Formats: sequence, structure tokens, C-alpha cells
Amino acid sequence: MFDHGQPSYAEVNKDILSVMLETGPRYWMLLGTTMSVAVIFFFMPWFYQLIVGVGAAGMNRNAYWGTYLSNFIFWIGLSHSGTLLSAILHITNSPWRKSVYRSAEAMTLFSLMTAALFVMVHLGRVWFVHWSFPIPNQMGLWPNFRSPLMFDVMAITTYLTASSIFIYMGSVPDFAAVRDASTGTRRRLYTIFSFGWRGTAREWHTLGWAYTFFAVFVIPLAVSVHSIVSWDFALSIVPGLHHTIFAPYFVCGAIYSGTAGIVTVMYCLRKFLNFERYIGQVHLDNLGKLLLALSLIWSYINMLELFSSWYGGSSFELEALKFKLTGFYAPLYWEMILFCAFVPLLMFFRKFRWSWNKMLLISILINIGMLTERFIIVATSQPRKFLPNAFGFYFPSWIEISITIGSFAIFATLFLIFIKWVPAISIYEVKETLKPLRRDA
Amino acid sequence: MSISVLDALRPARKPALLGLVAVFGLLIGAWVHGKYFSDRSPVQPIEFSHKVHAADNEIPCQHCHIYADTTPVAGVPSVSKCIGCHKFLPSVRDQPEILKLMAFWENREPIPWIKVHDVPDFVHFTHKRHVKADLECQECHGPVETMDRITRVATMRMPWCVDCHTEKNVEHGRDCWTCHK
Amino acid sequence: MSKISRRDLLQYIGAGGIGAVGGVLYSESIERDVELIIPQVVPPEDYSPGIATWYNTVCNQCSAGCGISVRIREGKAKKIEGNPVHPVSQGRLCARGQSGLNVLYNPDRIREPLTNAGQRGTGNFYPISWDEVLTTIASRIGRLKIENNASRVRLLTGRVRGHLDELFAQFMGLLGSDHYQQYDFTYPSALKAANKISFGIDQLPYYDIKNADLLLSFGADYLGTWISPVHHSLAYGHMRQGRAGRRGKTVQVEPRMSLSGAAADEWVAARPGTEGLLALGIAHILVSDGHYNGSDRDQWSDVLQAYSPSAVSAETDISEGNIRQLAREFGTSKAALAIAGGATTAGTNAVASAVAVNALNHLAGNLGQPGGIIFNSDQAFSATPGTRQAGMQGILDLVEAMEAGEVDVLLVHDSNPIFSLPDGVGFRQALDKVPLIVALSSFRDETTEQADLILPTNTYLESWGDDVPDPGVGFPVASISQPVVTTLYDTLPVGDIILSLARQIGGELPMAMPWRTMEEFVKERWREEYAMRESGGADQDFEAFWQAALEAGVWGQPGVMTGDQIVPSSSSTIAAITNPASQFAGSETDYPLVLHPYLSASLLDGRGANLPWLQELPDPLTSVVYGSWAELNPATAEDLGIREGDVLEVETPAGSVKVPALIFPALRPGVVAMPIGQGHTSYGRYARNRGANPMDLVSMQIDDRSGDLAWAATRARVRNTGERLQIIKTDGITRTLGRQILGPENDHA
Amino acid sequence: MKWGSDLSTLVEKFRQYLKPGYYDEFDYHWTMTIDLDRCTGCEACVVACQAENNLPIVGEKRYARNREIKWIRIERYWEGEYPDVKMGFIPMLCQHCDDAPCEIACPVFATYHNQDGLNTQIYNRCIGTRTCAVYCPYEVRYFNWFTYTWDEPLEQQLNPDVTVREKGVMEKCTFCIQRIRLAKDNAKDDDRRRVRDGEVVPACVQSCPTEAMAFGDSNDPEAKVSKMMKDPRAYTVLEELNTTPSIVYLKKAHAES
Repeated sequence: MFDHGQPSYAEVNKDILSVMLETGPRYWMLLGTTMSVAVIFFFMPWFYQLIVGVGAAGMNRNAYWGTYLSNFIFWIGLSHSGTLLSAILHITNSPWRKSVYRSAEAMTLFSLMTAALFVMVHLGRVWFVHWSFPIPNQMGLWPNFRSPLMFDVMAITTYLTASSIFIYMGSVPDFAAVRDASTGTRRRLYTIFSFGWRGTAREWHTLGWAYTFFAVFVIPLAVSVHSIVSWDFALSIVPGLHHTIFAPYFVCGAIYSGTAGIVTVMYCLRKFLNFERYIGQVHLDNLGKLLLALSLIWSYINMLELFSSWYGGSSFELEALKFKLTGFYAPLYWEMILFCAFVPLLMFFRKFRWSWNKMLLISILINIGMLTERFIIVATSQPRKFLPNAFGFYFPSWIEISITIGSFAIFATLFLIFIKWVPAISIYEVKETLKPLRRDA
Repeated sequence: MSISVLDALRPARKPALLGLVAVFGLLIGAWVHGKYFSDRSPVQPIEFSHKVHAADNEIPCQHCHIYADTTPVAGVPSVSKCIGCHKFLPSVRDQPEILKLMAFWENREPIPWIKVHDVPDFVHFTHKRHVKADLECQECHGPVETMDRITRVATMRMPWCVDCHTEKNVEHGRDCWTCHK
Repeated sequence: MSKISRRDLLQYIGAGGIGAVGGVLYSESIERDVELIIPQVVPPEDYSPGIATWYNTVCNQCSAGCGISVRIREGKAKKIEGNPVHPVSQGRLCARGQSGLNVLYNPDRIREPLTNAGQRGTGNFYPISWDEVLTTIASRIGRLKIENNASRVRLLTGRVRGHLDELFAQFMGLLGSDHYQQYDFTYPSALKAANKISFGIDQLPYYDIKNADLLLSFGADYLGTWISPVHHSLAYGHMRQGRAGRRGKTVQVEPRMSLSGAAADEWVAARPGTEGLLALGIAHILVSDGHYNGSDRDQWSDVLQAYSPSAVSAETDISEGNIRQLAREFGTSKAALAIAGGATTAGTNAVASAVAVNALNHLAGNLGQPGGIIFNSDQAFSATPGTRQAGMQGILDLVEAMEAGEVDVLLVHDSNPIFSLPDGVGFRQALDKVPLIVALSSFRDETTEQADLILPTNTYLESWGDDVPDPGVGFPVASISQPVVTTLYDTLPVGDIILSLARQIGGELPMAMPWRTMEEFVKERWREEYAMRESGGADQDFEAFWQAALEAGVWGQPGVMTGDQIVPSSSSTIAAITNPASQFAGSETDYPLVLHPYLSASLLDGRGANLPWLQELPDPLTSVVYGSWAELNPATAEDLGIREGDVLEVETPAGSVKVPALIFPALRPGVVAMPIGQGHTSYGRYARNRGANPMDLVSMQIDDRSGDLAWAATRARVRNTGERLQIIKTDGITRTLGRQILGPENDHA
Repeated sequence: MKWGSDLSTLVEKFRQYLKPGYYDEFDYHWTMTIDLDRCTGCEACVVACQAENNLPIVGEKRYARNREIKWIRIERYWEGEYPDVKMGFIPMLCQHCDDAPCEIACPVFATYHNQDGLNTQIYNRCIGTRTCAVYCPYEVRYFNWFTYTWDEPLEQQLNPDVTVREKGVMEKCTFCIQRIRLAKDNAKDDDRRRVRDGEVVPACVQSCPTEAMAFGDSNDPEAKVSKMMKDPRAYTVLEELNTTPSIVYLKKAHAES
């Protein structure tokens, strides 16, 4: 499974740790840019919006939910697969997972955080956001547990906690490795991170057991999270959102975009951190197959959704459908269909599955498609509700657009910081996959 | 080289302790402020003493706060009201505070009293209902007749209201629209 | 645990200290800022904080004269509602009336006397003291008076009724000038002229819509803008559902569906200008089919001979069957009533049309009957309101006089001819010939901008006065208007201004007008009326009566409305029946379309344009806010290739304006309709430079029989400029798409 | 073993839970009837509401972007084409649904059903998720996109009985809660347990020049609204959504012949 011959244990350590221990100027430049982009495109517009009010965004009487919420879903979606995939693959212990999962889980973590940020941006009075947490308070008021938004709060916080523990636990031995490879303050830091890991048989055993336990525990969580996010919409009676198919639709979509995201990240790791040795054809191939399968499921559910709208025959649903397929945002819709349903079919052919560049392109297209899918959900259903006289139109303002761009920078920043602090590839698990060396070697 | 976490943590002890002390300081500071620097008993433009009026001279509250039982606001007495009595009280006429009062009256200026019991604008409290429910003024305003300078004894915050409504089980008294509208 | 060194100790103390300070600062920062309680120095006796008091007065937003009561809290006006005991409004009030608060608290009110320091029309004004400004005017007028040139003083007001009207009249009379005119664009002069012809009365009768079974309205938007909308609305509601098992029917004849048209069961879009003809056609059938058989049947049939259904149908473009059916319903229904207004009475044949409609009422025999036309035999103060309405002819005379330099001082009060008259009148230019223009106004409208001296007047909510509704309600009624709030700025009630002028001018004026304020004057007059009606009513009785009247805001003698009615004979009407076709300015070839200006339901003739609530009130039928538009029938628009939002250049012989197009389904093809009210060049921040004024398009044409402006007799053409402009409106899609919004399909009713 | 009993109590709890606002029956059940045969679409009610409830003057730009705030609005629907074209007006305001979609949406109970069958909106509790507005099928919830201001001295008109809302807060028709409270207050003053029919009159109902609207307690069979609701023309908008609105419309009647 190694393209360029199997490395020795020492080499593994060296390769992976070098990323952290010696940093070139390129890294700092990159970090600097992403950070400044994040500030300029995300935080400054947000600050402005906090001053003048949500009116700074393009939302109006016809669409109280806008780009912010659609981005929120997108990032939640991206967060899937990361942990989920690694957990499933861990249980079905498929070896090719091992060099991929660490960064995949990191992706989960950071996109979740970005998503949470979007909730804040969306709120009208974010300074009271703590009211939506069940904290005992002076006023003796509790949040409304019937509200899907409350479900969200619960689900997301749980998922965030669980997956951060999961990723942390997985990297304890690697922290130890870093500790041993470093000196001074960093060493002290990693001593703390690694909880004084020695690598005794007992520790290994406990870790293995706990890790598997969490893997099992995380899988249903991941599924629940996006189901619940979907209920934000499905629990409304708005035509175009009021579908029972929404939960699986969202989950599948989430994993889909997530997996695509992983491919993108893999590509970057491989390219910029020279992990060619560890991230090879086999990963690409497997991910490709997975993507293909997901795309098929996704297309199927999509058709189902259209069908149930049409077959239901309610004038409300039909109107919403008509607007979606032929209305102002129809081009976006068809663009989504193209990118998410047809482009992936190319992966039936090996020469696509095996080419990093082609796969990168496909994965990015898929995620663009998914981004628009989320946008279409909010932008086409709300302006076509029940009373024709209140029909309207929604178009995002420049603030929303720039904040959307900024969110990617935030994600990148977090990820860059991550690869600096945590081994981007699980050292010990990679080692597990190495063929045992002969004594005389 | 040791790999014990404790050893690694040792250098962090000092800053941590400092932080702890600072937090304590913070709490103490907040408490001190609440006790001594808060607006619970502001200095009024005229050192009006409820003790003298309500206790020593046994003037009933509503003799001056005439609107309390008929309108949402209790109302502070008009300047003319004060004068109405004080022009017949030569004994205290040349006391400094009374002179201030007279000054206001001569210039036909209202007295800019500072609000002690203040609630946000989105709270629509009505004195009338509470007075008509036979609540003693003191139940909310404290032993006013013992105060030379009025001090707010109750927090005047929502839990304080709700608690009372609950224990007196006011009919629908916990419906938000009882006070917020 | 090692010992703590001094150094450490200091550090700990430092940390603690910083923390403490931080704590104090933090809690200081989250503390609510101090508020003050400002007591009254001496409280007014009817004042109690937190309790609302209601004062009754009269609405002045249109000429209906509704009684209103204003809600006052802590001395500020909070809300206007109809006065429940007032016979006109009966506790209800329209959007315009309720927006009176925007008049009172308008940010653009004139807050002190102003002078333009000799540079007229520049729009620069400078504060000046009341004494100075009043002396200036008084001396100027006084001199003229001494020189016996008082006729060179002219007074032009808006619609003024009650004793303010009398005050003006007295003032001018004593000066020796008989040039006191009123001009109100919305005043139904033609209708009045027609009624004089048919009924021989010089006042508007009471139209008893309430008890009618069939209301046939020719262009009169009685629910929106015509005469007394609130009262008519009340009547309408009762007529529709107020009488068990007896639902009145309404038919509306007009080229562009108005509010009343939308409410009507049938909307008949006759060819513009032929409404009167249609009325005659119906009359013809009424007589010929024997629905009418009075003694004078033959005279009727003679005079109506010419108007056979076929002929009328050809002219009006209404199918013969439709006409016959209308006639049948009109003839058979128990109480049928026909009214004329709006564009029908704004053609060059205005009076003829109105007379024709009166003919219908004659034939229906509803004169003096419930559900018909009722004459106000007895008016309070035996007032005959509106007699000083100049009409267009009067204005033209005034303009002529000004041009001829026969006017030295022009007093303008609450009237805005520059805005509400076509440019063809040349009022604006004529003003240049007038040495001194004095405006008595609360706002800087187009006419006020031209003034040399601006005397800021109180709004009607700050003034004393009284009013006799016109038309009356069938029995004598008079309402008192009293200030409901203390005057906001350095302004005066217009009555007081006139009185103080009278004092300063001297001569016999101070003698004849001894009252110091309008209040005194009004009370005086009421005392006399009281003495007259309650024969020998003692003074203390009057004081009681006065207090009661103030409280009620209105005095009236409800009686049998239809009692002792003199039913005028039909002869005069018959004699007056003619049918001149309305003469449209502009040839049909050059100007294929007919321009149909109509009063905006919210801004009326533009006087409401400075009120934010009205600017933000969606137009009832198009839901457009802010700005104006030109309506086209979908078919017409298609022929011209025009979509909604295309900026059109509407052009008439009189001029041209640019407005965005709006496709309007309920508009007769070949007609372009525009709302009046926008297009102010001044008049405050909410009105200035917004939309276009259709009066710029109206060519100067006069209906010679009433001397009134024929503002609906102009032809127009439209050109698509290619520019686009977003029409701001609240409507999304205005079709139900088969959804059960207006009620289930299966019809219970 | 008392599984059975536990279960039954659970089921009972759940049923309680499903009840609107957890109330078995309402103390009052405020209801409004609107007779579309009387309604002329004159929009007096719109201004009345604006005056009574401190609705902001949003300005032209914001209006152009559909940010207006009108707790009651008139919706227009054309039927047919020229010349047989008809216009149908329908006043649209918060329907105070007994099974309100918006109420489950709010995470902080800023909107909930109270004991009088009213759908409340507590401005100072709202955090502005705007979910309620998305869920509302009648689109009668309006959001404060900005902190609106009044040009001096227009602010002197503001009704002191109604809170002026700040940016980021949802707002909607309250059936003029301040007037309801006042009526109850007066009732208490002369020791009446209940408010008389016709004592509570929301601003829109009060102003209506054609007396098309009626307001009252439909729990009281003698109340005017209760009578109106029995009219064969009575219906509720979007009945099929089962929101059980508290506003009953009376269909426009058609002229016979």
C-alpha cells in the first residue's frame, strides 16, 4: 500500500514529525494569508452587521433564513464522514484508513466549529445566545425542548465533544512520540498532552479498547446530528422543506460532501507535506469508490424528493417545485445536479479514480454542488410559501457573500494550526501497517 | 528525562496561583462595588428624608404619592405639593434643604429627583394593581420610614418579581404578557 | 510547600489588586445609567400619569368633517380615533384621519415666523419675530385700506368652514375687499352646480347610501375619496350585511377601478366622458319600459327620446343588454340611488353628466326618501358651506388680477394652488406680479415657498374652531374643534393671527372684531346660536351646554331625517338634460390614450404626501408605496410592448412627465391612469422630489356650466424610454393560484 | 412491577404536552371575525395598528427590500380578466393559531401560547433565530432588521404602553395586548372576574369604517364573535394546515341575479 517502497519506523517518525518540528517560511506565509483573509472577509463584516443589525445581510420578509443558515448546514455536512468514516473503517478494521483518519477527524472538528460560528452570525441578538442553553438562570426560564433548534444545540455540542475526545484519544501515543522527539518547552507541553504515555502493553490495551468503544459510540451520533439539522427544516410546514425524506437526504448529503472534502484535504497533505509515501493510490481508489456509491445514493434520494413533491399533488408543493426547477434559481439547481449527480459518474472509470488531479477537481466540484444545494433549500422554499400575495425573492448581500468566503479561510487557518501541533498522520497506526522487519535488517 | 505530567506542570504553578488570586480579587471587587459604589442609594438634589416625613410626622405614603392606587405610576409629589405644607412650617423654613426647595419653587423649576427603583422600558409595571392587592409599600420598597436617604432594598429584577408572583400564586401571574408587552 | 518570598508576595498582592479593580470597573460598566423623575411644578387638575385622557375635536384631513377623539398621555397626542357620538364618523376613522398625528408631530413643520428677506423663490427663509411680521403686514394692509385700495388685498384659502370662514369673511369685508376665495381641488363644484339646477338648492344633499338597495355610482369613489368616505363606508357596511336577508347591491361606472369599484358587485368601464350618456340611456329605458310612471312621464320620454339603448351602447361601448339589465335592476329595486363624482364630474360635460345622474334619482323617486337623496333643510348656524369656493373660474380671475397688477397683498392660507392646478393656469408666474405674498401655513409647500412672509399656523389639533359638516347628515349638526395639546412651537392659530391683524390695522376693525382669540369668537357665536335655538336659554345654562358640547365635541338635533322634505319638481332637471360629449384636449391621432388622473386614496390631492404613515401605506389597489406610477391595461401594455417598471414618458398637449409603468388589470384599454398626490417639489422630506404630478399633464379646460376645472378631459400618449425603475410594492403574486384564501369554493352565501 | 401504570402516566404526560401551551382549556379565547363582504380594503386598520403599536417608519430603501413592518396588511387577489375582473381584499394579521407552527420553533419560549389562547411574542426574550417567521404559514411575523428611529418630534407620538423594539427582535400582532390588559384591569377595579363582551377592542377593529371586524371571547356563547362564527359564510384561511386560527373570516357574498 506504499507507492514508494515501505519506510522504516524511524523514517515514519521523521517524515511525519518533520512537518511539526521544522517549519519553512512557506507555512507562516500561508497561515498569515488565511488568517488575514478570515479577519477581513469574515470578522469585519460580521462586526459591521452586529452594529447595524442583521439587515446588513440580504434577508427580508420573504426569506428570514439566508446564506448563513445554508452555510451552517454545509459546514455541518462537511464535518461528517471525518469522524464517521474513521470510526466505521476502524470497526471494520480496513487498513487503508490508518494514514487518512487523523486529518479527516480534524476536518470534522474544524468544520463543526465553523458551523457553530455561522449560527452566531445568523442570530439577531447573538449576545443573548446563552439563553438557548439549558443553564439554570435567575429568571427561572428554560429553553424550549420542543424546538428543533434546541435539538440542534444538543446534537452539535454532543457531537463536538465526542469527536474531539475521539481525535484526542487517537493521538495520545503520537503526542508521546512528539514528546520524545522534541526538547524544551515543546517537550514539556507534549508531556502534558500525552498524559505521560509510556507505551506499556496495558496502556496499549486500554487505548485500543476505549478507542473502539468511542468508535462505536460516535457512529450513531454522526447520523443523528445531521438528521436533527434536517429537522430544523422538515419540522416546518413550509412547502419544499416539509419532507420525511429530509433526514436521510441530509445525512447522505453530508457524508457525501464530507468524503469529497477528505479527498481535497488528502490531496493537499500529500502535495504540500510530501506524504506521498503514506497517502497512496489505494486511498484514492477507495475514497473514489465510496464517493461514487454516495453520489448514486444522493441522486436517488434527490429524485425521491422531487417525486414526493410532485406525487403529493398539493398546490403548495407543486408551486415550490416549479419555482425550484424553473424559477430564478433554476440555473443553480441544475448546476448542482450536474456537479453532484453526473460529474461523479466519471469515477466509474479507473483513470479518473487513480488520478489525483482529476479526483481533486471532482471533489471540489462536488462540494461546490453541495454548497449550492444548501443555498437552494433556503432560497427557493421560503419565498414560495402559502399566500401568493406574500411571495417574494431573496438575494444575498455582499456581506453574506464575503462572510461565506471568510468561513473557508477560518477553516484553513484552524487546519494549518492543527498540522503544526498534531501529527497529521497517525504515526503508530501507520507503523502497525508496516510489514515486520527482519532482525538482520 | 522524566515524562511525568506533574513535573511538566510544575512551572505552571506560579502563574496559575496568581490567576486564582486575581479571580478572587475580581469577586471581592464586584462585591465591594455592589455594597458601596452602586446606585442603590443615590444622593438626591434635595436631601429629602422619608424618616422625618413618614415616621416622625407619620404622613401616610399616599398623601404625597397620590397616584399609587389609581395609576400605573406612584408619582413623586409636585413641587406645589411640597410647598403646600412647607409654607405653613416656619419652624423649618431656614433649613438649608428647605431653602433649596423654596429656590426650586421660586424659579418654578421641577426637582430633578434621581430614580432609585428603576426597571427597563420593556417592563410594564403597575402600582395600582399591587396597591389594590393590599400589598404594603414596604414589601417592595423596604422600611422607607427608617431611611433618611432612600435605598433600594430589592433587586427589582425579574426573578424577584416572579418569585413573589409564584408564592402569592397570582392568577396567570407568570404569563410573560403580564409585565412585558 | 516552600516559603513565599517577598517578591512572590508582592506579585500575589498585585494580582489581587488588579483583579479587585477589574471587578469594580466591570460591575460599574454593567450598571444601568441613572434616570431622573421630573415631577410637575404645579400639576394640571385633569392630569394623572399613566392614564390616558380623550379629547374630542374635528378632523381636518379632508372636507368630510369627521368628529375625532384624540388620546392624550402625559400631554402628548398618542392616537386619533373617530368620535363615537359624532353622526358623521360614528367612532370610525379612515387612514388619512388617523395620520393627523403625523401632521401634528411632523418634523418638517414651520416652527417660527419666516421672511425671505426680499429674495423670493430662492427657498431661503430667515426667522423673524411675530411682532415685526404682524406689524409689517398690518401697516401694509392698513395703508391700502386708508387709500381705499383694500380690494388690492386678496385672501385665498383652502376649504374652510364654520366660523373661521365667517372670521375671514368679516375681516375682508371690514377691510372693504370682497376678494376672499377658497380653492379646494377636491370640492365637488360640478355636483353642486348640477344639484342647484335639478333641486334648486345651493348645497350638497345627504346621500342615504345606508338604506339603499341599489347604489349606482358614476365615477364617485364614495369609499375612498368622495365627499365623506368614512360615513359612506359605515353606510356601505350596513347596506351590505347590516340588514338581515337584504344585501344591497352596488354598481360602479368608471374607466379605472377605484376602491368603490373593487367593492362593487358590477364594475362597468364605460368609455371615458360618456358616463352621463349611460345614465341617460338607463333613464330612457326606465321611462320606456314603464318602470317610471309619474305624471310627467311624457315630458321625460320626449327629452330622453334621443338616448335609445342602441345609440347609447354605441357611444359608451357598453352592451345594450348590459344597459337594459342595469335599468331593470335600477327600476325594480326598492330603494335605488345614483351618485356622480370623480372623473364623471371632471369632464367638460361635468354638470350635464351630474344632471343626467340626478335625472335617474328623479325617476327612481328617491328624493327625500330613505335610501335616496335627503336635503339638509335645517343647517346649524344656517350655514351654507362652500359658497366661497372659487372654482376654477374664480382662480382664473385671481390670476388675471395678479397679472394685471391689481393685487398688492395676497394672503394664502392652507391652499396649494401651484401644486394642485395645471401649469396652464399660470398661477406661479402671476405671483411674480404681486408685491407681497403672505402664507399662513404649517408646512412649506410649493405655494408657501413663493411667499415673502410665512406665518406659521397651528395645526388643527392645536387650534380652536368649529365645523358644520358638508353635506350635513339630514339634521342640524355642528362640531367644536379644540386644542388637544399645547402648541408645540412658536406658532399661532390662524384665527388668532387674523384677529391680531385686525387689531393692528385699526379703523373700525378692532371695534367690529373685539375678540382676543378664536376661542372667544367661537364661543360667542355658539352662545348666540344657543339663545336662538333654546329660546331664552339663560347664560349659565349655556355654560353648562358649552361644557357638555366641548366634552361631546359635537352638537346636533337628531330628528326624522326625511321629515318635511320639499321634493323639488323634475321640470328643471328635464329642462336641463342635454348631452354634450366631453371635449378632450388633444387629437385622437396624436394622443391615442385618455389620461385618467385619480385622487390617491391615501394622499388625496397631495396634501397627505408629507405624512410618513401615508407614504408607507400601500395603495389599496396596487400596493405601491413611495412614488407614483402610470397604469395601463394588460392589453394596451402588450400592444406598446411595455412591462411593469419600464419608465414611460407620458405626454399630453399640456406637458409630459416620466413615471414607471404598472400593469393594472381593472383599467379600460386605451386609458392611462395616474394617481394624484405625488410629485411635490417641496413640502417636507417625505414628499419632496418623489414621483410625478399628473396635474402637469392636465390641459386647461373648463366645464363652463360649473366653471370648474375639467381635469379628466385630456388625451395622452406614452413612450417607453427604455429606462427601468423599481416600483416599490408589497404585493407578490396577486392571483390566488386556486388556493382557498378568499374562502371555500362551494358558495354558502 | 408497575410498568403499566408508569406507561399510562407517561402517555398522559405526553397528551398534556401536545395541548397548545399546555392549557386544557383557555380562560378567555380571544377571537376575531372579519367580514370580507364589508371589508373595502381601505387600510384604515393598517394605520390604526401603526399608531397603536409603535410600528416603525422603515423608509423607502428598506421598503424596497421588503423589510416593511405592518402587523396587519391587506392582501389583494384579482379574479378574472378585463372586463369581468374582480378584486378580493383580505386583511392578514397574526392568526393566533391554537396549534401554532411558530410556537414549537422558538428555542427560548419568546413565543408561546398563553392562557387566553393568545400567541405571545416577548420582545425582550427573543434572540432572533427567525425560525418562527419561517414556520409561519401566514407570513405575519416581522423582524427588526435594524434599530428603527423616528425623526424628531415624531417619537412623541409613541404609545407608552407598548415596548419599542430594538434590532434583532421578531414582532407581530398581539391582538393589542395592552388594551386587553387595560380591560382586565378595569374589570378588576369594579370587582368583575371577567371582561364584558365589547370591552376589549383592538386598534384595527376600533378603526374599521365598515365595521367589518369583531373581536371578543369565543368561550362566551353570547359574545358577538361567537354569533358571527356561526354564520354559514364563516371559514378560516388555509384550513387544510390544521393550525386552528383564532381569526375567522366571513366569505364575500355575491349579488343575486
